[in-house]
Amino acid sequence: MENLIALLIAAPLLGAAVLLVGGRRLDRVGHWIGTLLSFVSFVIGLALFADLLGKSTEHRTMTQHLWTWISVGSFHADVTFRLDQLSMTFVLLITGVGSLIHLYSVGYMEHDERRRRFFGYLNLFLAAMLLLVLADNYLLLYVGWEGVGLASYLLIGFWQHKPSAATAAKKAFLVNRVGDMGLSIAIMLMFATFGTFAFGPVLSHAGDTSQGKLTAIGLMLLLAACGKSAQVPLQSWLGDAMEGPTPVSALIHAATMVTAGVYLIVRSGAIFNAAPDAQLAVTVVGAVTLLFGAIVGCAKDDIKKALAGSTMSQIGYMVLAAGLGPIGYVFAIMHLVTHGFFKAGLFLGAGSVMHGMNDEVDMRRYGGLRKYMPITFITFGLGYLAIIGFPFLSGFYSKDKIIEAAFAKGGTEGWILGGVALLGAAITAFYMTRVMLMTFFGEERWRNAPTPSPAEPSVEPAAETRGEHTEPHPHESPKVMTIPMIVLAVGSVACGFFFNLGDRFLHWLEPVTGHSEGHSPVSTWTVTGATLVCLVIGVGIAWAQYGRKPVPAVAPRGSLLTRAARRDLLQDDFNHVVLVRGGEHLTRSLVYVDHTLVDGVVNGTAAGFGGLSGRLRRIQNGFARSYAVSMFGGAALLVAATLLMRAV
Amino acid sequence: MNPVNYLYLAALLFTIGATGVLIRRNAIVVFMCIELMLNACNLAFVTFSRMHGNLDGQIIAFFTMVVAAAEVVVGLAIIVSLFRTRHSASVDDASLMKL
Amino acid sequence: MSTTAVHSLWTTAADPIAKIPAPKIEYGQLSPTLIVVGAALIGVLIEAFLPRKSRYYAQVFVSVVALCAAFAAVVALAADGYGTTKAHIAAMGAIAVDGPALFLQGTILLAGLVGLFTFAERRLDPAAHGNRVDSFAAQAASVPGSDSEKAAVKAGFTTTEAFPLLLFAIAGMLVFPSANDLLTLFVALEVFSLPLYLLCALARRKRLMSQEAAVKYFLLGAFASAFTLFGIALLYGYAGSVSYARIAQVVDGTVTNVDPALANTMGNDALLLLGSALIVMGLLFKVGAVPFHMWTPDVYQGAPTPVTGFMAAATKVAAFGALLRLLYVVLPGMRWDWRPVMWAVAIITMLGGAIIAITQTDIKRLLAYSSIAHAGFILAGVIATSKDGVSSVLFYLAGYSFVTIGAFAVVTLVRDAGGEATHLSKWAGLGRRSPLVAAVFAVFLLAFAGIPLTSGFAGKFAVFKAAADGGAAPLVVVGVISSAIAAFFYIRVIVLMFFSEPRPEGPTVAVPSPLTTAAIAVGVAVTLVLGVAPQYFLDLASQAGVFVR
Amino acid sequence: MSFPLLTATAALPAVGAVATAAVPAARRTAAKWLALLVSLATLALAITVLVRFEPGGARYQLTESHAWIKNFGVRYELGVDGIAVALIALTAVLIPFIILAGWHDADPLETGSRRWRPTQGFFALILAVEAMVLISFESTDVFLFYIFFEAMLIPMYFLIGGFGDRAHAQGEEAAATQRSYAAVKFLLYNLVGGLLMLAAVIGLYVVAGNFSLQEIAQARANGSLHMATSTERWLFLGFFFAFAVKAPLWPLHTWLPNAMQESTAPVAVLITAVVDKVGTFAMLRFCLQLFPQASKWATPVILVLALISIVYGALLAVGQRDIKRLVAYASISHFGFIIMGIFAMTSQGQSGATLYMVNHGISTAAWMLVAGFLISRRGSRLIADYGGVQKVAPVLAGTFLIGGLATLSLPGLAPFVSEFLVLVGTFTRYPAIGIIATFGIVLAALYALVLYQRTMTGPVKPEVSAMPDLRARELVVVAPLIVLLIFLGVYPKPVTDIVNPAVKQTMSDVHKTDPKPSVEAAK
Repeated sequence: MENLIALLIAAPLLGAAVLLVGGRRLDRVGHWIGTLLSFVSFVIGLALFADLLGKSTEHRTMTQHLWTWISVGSFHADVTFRLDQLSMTFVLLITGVGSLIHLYSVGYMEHDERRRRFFGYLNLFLAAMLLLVLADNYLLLYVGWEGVGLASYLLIGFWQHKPSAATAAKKAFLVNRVGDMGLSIAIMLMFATFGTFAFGPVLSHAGDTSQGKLTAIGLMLLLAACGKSAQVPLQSWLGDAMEGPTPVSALIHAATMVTAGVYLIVRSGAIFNAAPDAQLAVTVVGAVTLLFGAIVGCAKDDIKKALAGSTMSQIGYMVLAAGLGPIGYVFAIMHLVTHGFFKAGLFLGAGSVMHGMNDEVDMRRYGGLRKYMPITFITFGLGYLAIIGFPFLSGFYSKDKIIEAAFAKGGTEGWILGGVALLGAAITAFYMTRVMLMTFFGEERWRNAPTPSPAEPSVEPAAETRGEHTEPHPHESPKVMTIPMIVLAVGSVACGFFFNLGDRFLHWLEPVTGHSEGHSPVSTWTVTGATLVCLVIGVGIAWAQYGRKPVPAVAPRGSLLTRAARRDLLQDDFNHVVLVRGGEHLTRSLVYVDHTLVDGVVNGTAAGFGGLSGRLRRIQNGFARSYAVSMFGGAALLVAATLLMRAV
Repeated sequence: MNPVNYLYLAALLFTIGATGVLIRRNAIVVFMCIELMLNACNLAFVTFSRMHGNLDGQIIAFFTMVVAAAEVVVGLAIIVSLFRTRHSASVDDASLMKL
Repeated sequence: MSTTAVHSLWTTAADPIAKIPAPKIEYGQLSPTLIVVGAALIGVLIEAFLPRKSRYYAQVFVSVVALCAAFAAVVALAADGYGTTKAHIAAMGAIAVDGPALFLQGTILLAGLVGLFTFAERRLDPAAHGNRVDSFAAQAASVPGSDSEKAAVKAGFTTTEAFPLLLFAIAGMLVFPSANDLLTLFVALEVFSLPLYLLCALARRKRLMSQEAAVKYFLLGAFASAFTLFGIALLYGYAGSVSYARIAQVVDGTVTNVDPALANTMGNDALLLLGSALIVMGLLFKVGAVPFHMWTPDVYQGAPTPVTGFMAAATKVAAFGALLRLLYVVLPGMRWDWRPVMWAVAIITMLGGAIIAITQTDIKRLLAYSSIAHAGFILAGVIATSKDGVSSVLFYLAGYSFVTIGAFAVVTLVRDAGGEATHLSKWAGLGRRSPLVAAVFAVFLLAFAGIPLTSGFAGKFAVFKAAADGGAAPLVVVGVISSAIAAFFYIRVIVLMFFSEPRPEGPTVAVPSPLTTAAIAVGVAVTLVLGVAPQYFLDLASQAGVFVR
Repeated sequence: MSFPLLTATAALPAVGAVATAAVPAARRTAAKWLALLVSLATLALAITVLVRFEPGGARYQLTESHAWIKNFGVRYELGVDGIAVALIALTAVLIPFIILAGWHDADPLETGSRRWRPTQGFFALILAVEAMVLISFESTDVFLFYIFFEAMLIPMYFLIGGFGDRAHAQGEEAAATQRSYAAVKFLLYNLVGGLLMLAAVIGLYVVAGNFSLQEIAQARANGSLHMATSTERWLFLGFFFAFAVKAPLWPLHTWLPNAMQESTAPVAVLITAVVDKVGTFAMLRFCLQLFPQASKWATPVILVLALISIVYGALLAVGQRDIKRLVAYASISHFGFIIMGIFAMTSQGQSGATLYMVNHGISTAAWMLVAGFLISRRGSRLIADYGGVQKVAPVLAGTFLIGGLATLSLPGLAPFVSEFLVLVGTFTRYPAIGIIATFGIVLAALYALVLYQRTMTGPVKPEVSAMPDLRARELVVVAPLIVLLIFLGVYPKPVTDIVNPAVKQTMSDVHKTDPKPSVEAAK
């Protein structure tokens, strides 16, 4: 059975190869090939899942060794896959959501002449992501890790002729590289410490080495996670990543790739458990990002960017949970899965809206769309309820657990983290309600909005090519797009409840991640109550602001905080001033140095000899008598020297 | 009289000749200075011969004279041809080639 | 001075003739020199008695035959073992017949032969009034631009005297390195110098420069030889004899039966030091070592290019031979006095030659300075004072002389209206015009620069190796540094020839007769053979590495 | 006496060079095909070498030994260890692609300038370079190596100075001067290095009395040949300087950008992917074997210089406006990695470095050759002159991107393996240096992607709107290289298996063992 594992990856990889090498002749069927192969992968995943369920808990880890990859001295890296409950969960999420989004894209990318390539990239992403979660050692994981980075680079920049898209893609890759640096250093540390970097030995011996080393490794892993999962301080790329086509945002930048960091931390739980300082750092990063993302989410008028902010903050929740240690791992993953469903759903909904609105993304030019696109409205709404944690929808369960766990951390930390988590819940409720209201309720602001606002240059090209900036005609999207939305909506409604029936999810994952019940200072019900209160407050404020009074079609100047939040809390400006400008100056000065100093020294020496030569040749003045003088002097010197030699 | 003095004389003549070569412009004079140097050498040879009490030195002197004569032949030929082209025997005028 | 001494002197002088032993001359062992001298004399007779038209051919014929015969004689002697086992001193201690002597004589003869080819070249200059002309003046005596010159040109005169002069020079050079007493050394010096002075004055084009070169060369040369002679006198005074063996003995203090009368002069170190310094100075002048080098560029530039080539090659060989013999046979006893001095000379010569050459704009001057730098490299080998040092120098000289003649032969090919176009700017783009000539010249330049697989590299390596072995490592370092500097201007010429656009009014490359072609071909062949498979010649040189005492 | 395989491998291209040069001017195409066939035949021979070589067998195999110059103690000694075999294979593989890529670079221009660029010469020179590179990989005699290490400069010099990009901003005249400047710079830098090495070679002879690498190494090992510490250090410096110039190592690198910028893309590849490897190879073979103590003594400084090269090269690459210069500086950064790996003195580091030489050869070839195709289309090297190419020439853009990704050592492509090995190998012994070097991978991403973004993405510039996509010949050049990159990235075992034993030997030469991990978890 374990021989199937490789096929999980092979299927989409094959798809990518065929689609990218195949060339134009595949334009017709390309998208279907891609979709088919991703479904194949999903089916294999289901088969393996069934097999896993069939087994007893302790035998639920299967590995497949393919070949020895690198072997130099004691450095040994295998291409080995490891399928256990954790990776199984991810496999299902990735292939499942992935397949749906493939399906969705068939409709969404219909008018793009490079659709084949798009599906090739999507398949490439699936393969890389599966490799990431199935790898049995950190180096192989690293391959998948950078592989998804590449895929996201290609997909963000899919509309390469838009400078903004190309820039965003590059930015995403670079920021991720910074994270990857952390991962590679972590691997080196592991090799230097344990002599290996395979999950088994490293995690089982995690306890045997010094605090310091483990903390170092942990922090490096955290850095990696920050890069991939857009956590502060490496979050800046996610907003720009929305330049990519919406399905990409849904799959990569909401459901799967961005959660890889959480996977990494949970996977390396043994290391973090033994390094409390590192854990603390994780929780802090999680908490900060949680608020950061939420605040940004409140200010954005671009529907996708608003959702991106929300993604950031939701992942903040997960990282926070993962940082809590055994009490949080399971819930981190659970929230990850539920989030995968509803956030993907929300993005697809957003995509559907844009699809119907000539790719307009500014929510201030939406409004009252519920009449025109009912299915989208309903699915989006369900996703909305799920994310704000409406009782008995999936978000409600997963988020609650995290908040509880945060309190359960105990001590002041517990209180602070818990408080932050609650606050986050409130803000989440606020900005999601805001999105909901601005998009589907209120008056129809798009009626008298001829041109896209200059504030939002990132208009998708399909619009440009069609050249319509006239009044849009909102309409519901085709079946191929709505069906995935519906499926995801169902998921986001049901899965939370399903998971929690008798703590299924907990028992499923426990063998891998381990679990311990913290002793919460406050009772579960208090937490739930508090959460609901926050929820109501958030929704209330939002309704007061965007439901009661009409929304201005042009964004008001807004408070200092708002303006800052619109600019991602000035984080980009900081990067620009410090890193970009500084870097430019550095390189420019270095180029100068290289030319004048390093090169100059050499050329200078040459010139020096030239000058010396020019001066020396003057001695050769053409007068025989002066030559005679030099001879005479020479002779004198010769004699003198000889005598001198004897003297001394 | 101590023959060493003749050596001093020879050295003196030699130096005079050398100096002449360095300071005089006229090629002929320069050349004569060189001849003077050669003759200084001859004097030295003869003196040494006398001091050593063997004839080698004196014989060498004869050789030197012959060589000097040959040099005169060649030298004058060259100098004269130069003089005829340039209408001057100044060594310093002949400085086309320099640097 | 005591009366007895006077008396004895008187009696010696008054000895009956019978007491003077008849000199015993080994004609067989001197045959190379004798052949050349004889041929030279025949050449004079030819000038005297043959009609103008036929002189050229007669002269060339005689010279070629003589040189080949002489070379054959050298080979025969070497084969007979005179280079190694039977090496001894001939002609009453005047001439040494040993390895270095024979090797250098062979080299000089071959160089002379190749040089002769370039002398005899008559295709390059446009025929004047239907007469083929070589690169020598129609009538050296006639004033440049005068009617008499025009007449001479019209009459198709050529200075065929050049050939006997060449032979005389070669004869002198053959004796120079094998001279075993100071008198012979001096005579040989003059014998090969005087013809060269004359040859310098014989250029057909640019006669003013030619004459100027001759005057400078002559005056400075005579000046130098005067110093040499004085040095000889002092050494004579020091040792009471001019024979190398005798002097060496005195230097080593192993001299027997000192006449008490000579006690005050014999072994007076002041005389020794002064004398040897002055003689060495004379030789350094001939090899063109800084600071006695200043005649080199002017003379090389002014002299007719074939003469320059021959001079640059053969003079160096002969002079270095003599220098080696002097330092290794006469003065090994005072090694510790002259080695440091030679160090200094070698260093300034290498650096000076290389540095000044950088800014040269005339190809002949450039080569002149390069030859100065090379003199420095060879000096490094001389300083080694070991058998290796000798053989490495011999090898270097053999390789170097052919490269030099070849290079100057190529220079004769590149011509424009005013004769040879020696200004570097005119060589621009030569590689585009006539790739072959440019390539050949590039090979020579690379050999000069000491790029591997050329004779230049092998020689340089041998010399530096010997020097390092002899404990002169710093000298080697200076050597490689100056080679690096030197590389710069060799490369400059290559760049000029290959990578820069040819000038519209650029020079043309004359098509030479087989003679010059042969000279160049020999140059290239030797360069490559000595670069790729030097083993045989290295063996030869190392067998010839021992001086007879 | 078996068939002299190594001699044949090196001699074949030499003969081919002569033959190619001899082809009459009119039969240009014939010359091209001849050169291509010769290079392919050489490849066949190289593969035979690869097959005949037994990993884990004797240290030097397929050895040949003949007397050459007795008086200098020089022998004609050939022999290959794993490292040499890998690099011979690399050379033999790359040359056919270089020839194919340069197919039209040396065609005389029908119209306009009277450029003197005989096609025959171009291909003959390339083959000559191949021959010399091969023999210097094969020779186990220091003198023999030195001779070809030096002689190699001459054909390279003419390749750089004689043949440049067709169209040029400031016109042919300016182009010619710049070219010859670059050529002279190249030659002088390397000549100076070589001459200093000559002094060291002579010194080595004075000390050791012969040039046989094996004899000297053995004598050093069993103590029968003792070198004074100072002597050994001086000799080491003499050798290392020459190799560092060739490699090139900061601050001796400035010749490389000029050389690569002015020469045609294939020649640039020849320089950086093939010729420069001789330098790093020689460090590994000669410096470490002949002067182990001195190598260890110099290690700290060299590592720092390598580190500077890595960061400095990458930063300058970011700052370049000229595509080829950018690639050149990227190469400088990569050479920093290679040298760092060599002198980290760990088996990972050195195996990684060797692997790096191979991979860098292939990746640079891919990247640079595509860049060359791009430049030949637009006739400009300036990045600013391009934009939106991927719209009009997607395949070209794709291959260019892959080349760039290989350069930034993306996992799954060959360079990643070697780069990571080098980093790990360095880290285990010098953590700080290892970590700083890791910044290089970020910078690599920066320059590679910036170049791609500026040239390939964005709105289509009018000048490039008519640009044709890759032609069949060009695809034949690029595709195999990309396949190689992927294959070696996924399955580098073939190379590592050959290299590891040799590296183990070198490690024992310098008496170094890998640092042990604090926790033995590997069991």
